[in-house]
Amino acid sequence: MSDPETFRLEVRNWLEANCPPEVRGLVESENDLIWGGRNATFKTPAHKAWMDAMGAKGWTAPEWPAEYGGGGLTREQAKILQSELLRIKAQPALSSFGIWMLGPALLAFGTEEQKKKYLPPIVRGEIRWCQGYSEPGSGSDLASLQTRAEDMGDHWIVNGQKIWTSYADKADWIFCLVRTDPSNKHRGISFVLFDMETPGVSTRPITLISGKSPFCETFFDNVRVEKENLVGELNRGWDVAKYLLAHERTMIGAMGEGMGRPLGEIARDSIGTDDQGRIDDPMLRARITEWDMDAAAFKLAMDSAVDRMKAGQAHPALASMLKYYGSELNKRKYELLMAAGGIDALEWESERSHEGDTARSWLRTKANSIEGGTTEVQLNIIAKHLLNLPGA
Amino acid sequence: MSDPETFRLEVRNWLEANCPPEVRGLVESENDLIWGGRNATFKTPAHKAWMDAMGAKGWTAPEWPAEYGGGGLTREQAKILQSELLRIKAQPALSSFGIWMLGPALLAFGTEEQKKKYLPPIVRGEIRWCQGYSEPGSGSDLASLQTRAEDMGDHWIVNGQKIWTSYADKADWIFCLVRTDPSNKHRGISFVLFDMETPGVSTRPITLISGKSPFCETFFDNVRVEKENLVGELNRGWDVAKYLLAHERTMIGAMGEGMGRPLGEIARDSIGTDDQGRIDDPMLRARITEWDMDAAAFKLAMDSAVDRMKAGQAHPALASMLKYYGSELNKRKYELLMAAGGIDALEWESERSHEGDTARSWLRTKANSIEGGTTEVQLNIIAKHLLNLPGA
Amino acid sequence: MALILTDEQVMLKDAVDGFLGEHAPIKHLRQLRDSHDADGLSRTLWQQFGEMGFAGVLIDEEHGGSGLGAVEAGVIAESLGRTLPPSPFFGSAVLSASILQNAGSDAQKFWLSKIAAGEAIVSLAVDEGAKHAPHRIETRAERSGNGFKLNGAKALVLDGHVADALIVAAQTDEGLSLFLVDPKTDGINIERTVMVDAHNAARITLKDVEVDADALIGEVGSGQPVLDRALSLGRACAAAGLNGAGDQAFAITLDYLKTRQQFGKLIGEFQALQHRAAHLYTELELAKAATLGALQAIDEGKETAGLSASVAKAKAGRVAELAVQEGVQMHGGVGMTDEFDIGLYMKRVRVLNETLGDSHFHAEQLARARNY
Amino acid sequence: MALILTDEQVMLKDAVDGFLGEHAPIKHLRQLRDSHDADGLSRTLWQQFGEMGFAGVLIDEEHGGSGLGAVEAGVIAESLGRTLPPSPFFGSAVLSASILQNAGSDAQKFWLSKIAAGEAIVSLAVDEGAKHAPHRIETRAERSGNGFKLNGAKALVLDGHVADALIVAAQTDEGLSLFLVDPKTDGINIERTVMVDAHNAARITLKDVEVDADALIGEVGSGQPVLDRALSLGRACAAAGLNGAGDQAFAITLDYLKTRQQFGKLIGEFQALQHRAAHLYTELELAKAATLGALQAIDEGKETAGLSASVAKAKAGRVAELAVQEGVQMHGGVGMTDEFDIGLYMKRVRVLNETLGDSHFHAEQLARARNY
Repeated sequence: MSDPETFRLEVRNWLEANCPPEVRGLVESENDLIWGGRNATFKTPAHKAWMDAMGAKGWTAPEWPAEYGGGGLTREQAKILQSELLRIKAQPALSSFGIWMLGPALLAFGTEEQKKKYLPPIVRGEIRWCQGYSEPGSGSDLASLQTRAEDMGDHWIVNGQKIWTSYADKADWIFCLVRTDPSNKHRGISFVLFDMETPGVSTRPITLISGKSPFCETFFDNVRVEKENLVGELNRGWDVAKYLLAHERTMIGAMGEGMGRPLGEIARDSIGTDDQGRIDDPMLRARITEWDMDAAAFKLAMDSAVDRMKAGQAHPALASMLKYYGSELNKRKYELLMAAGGIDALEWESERSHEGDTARSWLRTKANSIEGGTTEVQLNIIAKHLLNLPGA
Repeated sequence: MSDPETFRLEVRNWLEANCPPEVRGLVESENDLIWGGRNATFKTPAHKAWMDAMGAKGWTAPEWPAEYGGGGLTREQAKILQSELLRIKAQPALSSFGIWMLGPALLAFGTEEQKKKYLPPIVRGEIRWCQGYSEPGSGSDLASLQTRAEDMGDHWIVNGQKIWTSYADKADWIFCLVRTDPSNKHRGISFVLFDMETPGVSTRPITLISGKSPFCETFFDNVRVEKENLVGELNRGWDVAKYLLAHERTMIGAMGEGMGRPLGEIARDSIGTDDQGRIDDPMLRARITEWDMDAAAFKLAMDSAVDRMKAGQAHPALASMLKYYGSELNKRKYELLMAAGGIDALEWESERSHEGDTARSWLRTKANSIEGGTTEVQLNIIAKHLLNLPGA
Repeated sequence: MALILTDEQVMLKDAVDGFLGEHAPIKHLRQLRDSHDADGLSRTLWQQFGEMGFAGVLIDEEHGGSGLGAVEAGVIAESLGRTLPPSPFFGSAVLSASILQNAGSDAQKFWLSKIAAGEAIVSLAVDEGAKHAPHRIETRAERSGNGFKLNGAKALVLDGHVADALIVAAQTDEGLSLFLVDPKTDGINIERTVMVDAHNAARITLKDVEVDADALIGEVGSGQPVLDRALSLGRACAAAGLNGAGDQAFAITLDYLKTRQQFGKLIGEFQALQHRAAHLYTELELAKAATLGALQAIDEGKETAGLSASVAKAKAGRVAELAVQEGVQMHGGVGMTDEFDIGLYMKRVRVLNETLGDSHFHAEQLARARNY
Repeated sequence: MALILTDEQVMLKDAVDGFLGEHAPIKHLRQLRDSHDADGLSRTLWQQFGEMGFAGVLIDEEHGGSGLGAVEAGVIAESLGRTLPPSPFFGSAVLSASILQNAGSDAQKFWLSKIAAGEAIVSLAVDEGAKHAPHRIETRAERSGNGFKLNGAKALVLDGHVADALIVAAQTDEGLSLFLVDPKTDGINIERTVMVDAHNAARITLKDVEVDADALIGEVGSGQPVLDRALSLGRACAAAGLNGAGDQAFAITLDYLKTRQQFGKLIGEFQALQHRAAHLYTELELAKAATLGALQAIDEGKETAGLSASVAKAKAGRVAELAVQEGVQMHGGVGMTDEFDIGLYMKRVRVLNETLGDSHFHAEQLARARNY
């Protein structure tokens, strides 16, 4: 293995040769993202080239083993790659639930065959995945899910309905929690994979209060799923799901963190200043400052949690704490942004407002404290696992 | 009955003749209050004269029936009396748990004999009462009380301990909840009266975080209580207690309301102003203003509740709402007062700080959301009785 | 005055609730929004408001109104907050009617009968920048010939894109003045701004707009007290609208708490949610008391009525925000979908909070009034 | 630098906790308070602090200290927040030691060894009015003969009534200057102020107090950066003290939740209390991270260290307040009694919050630094 500085130079040279100018600079819209998949669309041919090049190197999943198509990099090398990508403002070569969620689950719970079969196409962006967890009747109480997988010997027949399946209408395959034993709530759930083109699968997009959304309702009507597509043990899919939820929580907690201009500057520009140069709305100024203080402390708490994780000192339930606070903080931020924007931020369709960008983002944040486990569920987890309160 | 203006003149003339100058002006300390009782002490002889004169008229309990020593006034006349007392800044002629709490209970639940025996000495300030409800083991769960009254035929023998008995060390008699049936939680409690000089009764004052307090622990060691001293039915003392708690809650909710100088003025004097004349602490100013807004709204909510009560439109649980909000508001007020006072408000013993008046009052307010039913209990009551939430 | 509605006011409330329940339940708003209605509101509904006497609540009988007071206007505004129909009520029947009633010439008062009949929409143009700042109006009216020439830009002009007449607040050398202007006058440009709540407003620019002297409402430079009076009334009615929306959001949330199951229980059984609901209920009671207090103070002509209106608007804004935030959160995922109504209340509350000064603005008014 | 304590720092923490648990548990404070101790603190304990190396944590080895950093001082301050012994640590070992270490003459540094040994108490006199306002010091030092003449009044001088030396911040024509003054000098009047938390401070008046030129710490007019540095360090350590107190208040409250029964359940089983406890836990974690971040920034000499200290002090103040308020409330009636410890934490937190600027002051610092 090359020493860090040599590796950094190699990366730099390779990126110089392979990262097209079209994929450099800030991600400005959903349009800039590369999701891959069988029916992939790309903003420009350069976007496809960028995905293909990175995928071939395995650098879309830098730390996954090379035998499964990953980059096979060490933690340190992956950091170098990350910093070099940042240096040239390279946009992500692949956005993928396969990489963020299914991959880690397969690496932890999958069989050798499953890893060999599913991971490489994920890395190369050939197959796009979606996640089938929530159901209309099971929100916070995820384990109460009812989508039924009936044992037919060599396969299951799946019937039921999922909700909040992001990009289900665009995904090729789904990883999905199904009930394989109705008599046992937590130990009657299995984690299975199947093709979204299987007969009996249909989807319907959900319109949110913020407008169009990637979320869908997904319906299963006598869908055939092969037994070999079970991940982990039969009836132990809940373990896989919990493992993935912890991942997701840390991700959502970090949402919005460190992004964009300081709130107070936005407010100052929108509202103006008094003759002491202070934002000319003392009450809003006070609330923004309080938010700033909390956000600064939260950023440090995030850093500290990461450092504790690395040092092996972090309780797994710490993710719930960050998820809770981070999502509430982001909601507060957008309430303040709406107040700062005032009348201008109320517009919903005008070009001036970028089709109501602020208002739609504001409404979208309201889901932060619901998705990936509600605030109430996180507080329950903290009470139970970090505080050991009775009956929690 | 005389017409209102004639009555007002009569009151005014009588007060001119009977309200000594020593009892006019703001009540400045506990010392100014007149509590009466067998061992009464008075700040001046004029204080005694004032109590005696008002007591003889029955105007210490203006609306109680004259046959029980009360003033026998109508609602309207009582208001006139009140406004005339206010006009000349007359201090209360009698502070009395007998008038505030026991009296209403006796009027509602007592026998004719009990009313005749107990009410007149209350009106005249001859007998001072204390309240024996809470016990060390039964805080919010008042009905779990354990003080035991054993049936001995014509009398009970009472054993147990009470806590938070205000002025137990100075009171002549106690009205007290005792357990007469251990097998039934709510319907095993009786409301009894007895003399604090009965053998076996002892008291010990409680020191609070704010310093000395009127609260005591009270111990009953084989105390004999006559059967005739039962108020209401046997084992139905809980009804009497609930009736009184509703009274108490409205009282505590109103505590601190409308008293003293505006918070912001106190802060301005303590902290100074910026060159726009604003309190030179923008963050504290914002929080004080928010408090002001809430306090103004709360005052109107109190008024509205009173008006609804008069109109017969008030749900009894409204008192819980006012108690909840009022006590939290008062706590917030004193937090802000401490911040406004800053270093000066930290002193505990100096003359300059009137022996730490602000700090002690601040600490004392922390009990507002505990005494008379905790904030948590009030919220439970609102959830159950006003919102009809399941399982509340 | 007792802080409760009189029997007559309760009857009015029942009448408005009944009427809206039948003619403008919340799907009325959805239909207008989803059909991309060109007006964004129903003129038919507005006429019915006239027929029912709602549109003329504040207008004297001489001009076809019912000559009632602020409390009655607040009752109607609160009901509108419960079913959310886009309506010229707030802009025309409250704000503009107040100005015309108090300072309009006989000729200008012609508009009052049109408003009372639900036949005309008269919009008030006050705001200019991102935030409500009626003490800093920059639109100018210079004397020109017999009349005036107006220049400036206005925002959040309620129903401005369908207005039959505009009232424009502008600075003159003598102070603030109000002008009654035909929206079709040369130099006026009106841009409809579709808002997050699918209610109606416009941005209006005025470029060398020539108006006759008789466009002036009252004396030149005398606009401030007339405007302030209308604003106080408008704020108290907006507070009532916020209470209606907050109350209804809370009601549907309570229903949800009593029907949705999780972990084998109704979610309304969870004590943490119970306590939050109890707190919210209490806050709503405070907001309603503060609003009724302000409306009564206006009717009684109290000097402190403006300040009471600020307290009501600030408190109602905060509380309604809490109600919709808790509402969406307690609904969970479905609260985020357009299919459920709770999100409509969240959107409406945001706009009402911003209208005529948000809770920060009014808290600052309170601080200044108390000399903090 | 990772945002966790190093192994050495954890060892120090264990050592301090162990020492305080043995020699200064919370009954130490009660004894001093209830006996109306004339000093209000134990000189013996202070000497033991010297022997253990705690008093000299920030003092270089040359002067008998251990030459450690801000993080280590914060570790000690946090532990002191847990058992609440009145101690000159904060005033002498942090504030005064920082000033003498950074700007003292060789002769003045003599006091460092005395502090490190736990033999001397050196108090810093900064505050004057009701609130911390180090940018508005009014105490004057006029040149007089060879030296200076001091006039002014100081408040919240920590341990000022038992100080062996005073450091006085005063204005000169050249700017802010710091003076090392013998408290027995003519014209100095010291009044002990017994505080709500039974910790120690004094009010000091200076009337024509004559000091020699060598009383000056550093150059004349050069006091501001030296003072600022000490204040930042002091604020970060006060934040650590607040965290210790908040943490311990939370710990004893959690214990209570797990033992107290009401309505046939442990009160910790009630979900409303569980959620409030979980929220508080989260806030405490934030406060601790913010404080460690500030202490590390000071050790690293970052330009933004002062601002980080403000964030830490503001956040820790708010959070510790919440911790003690929830603590008393969740204890119910017994939380109000002097017999239980929770009230002692409430009192201490109030004083620490006020010391070197409360959360409002520091939030305002943040707003100004960001040019809001």
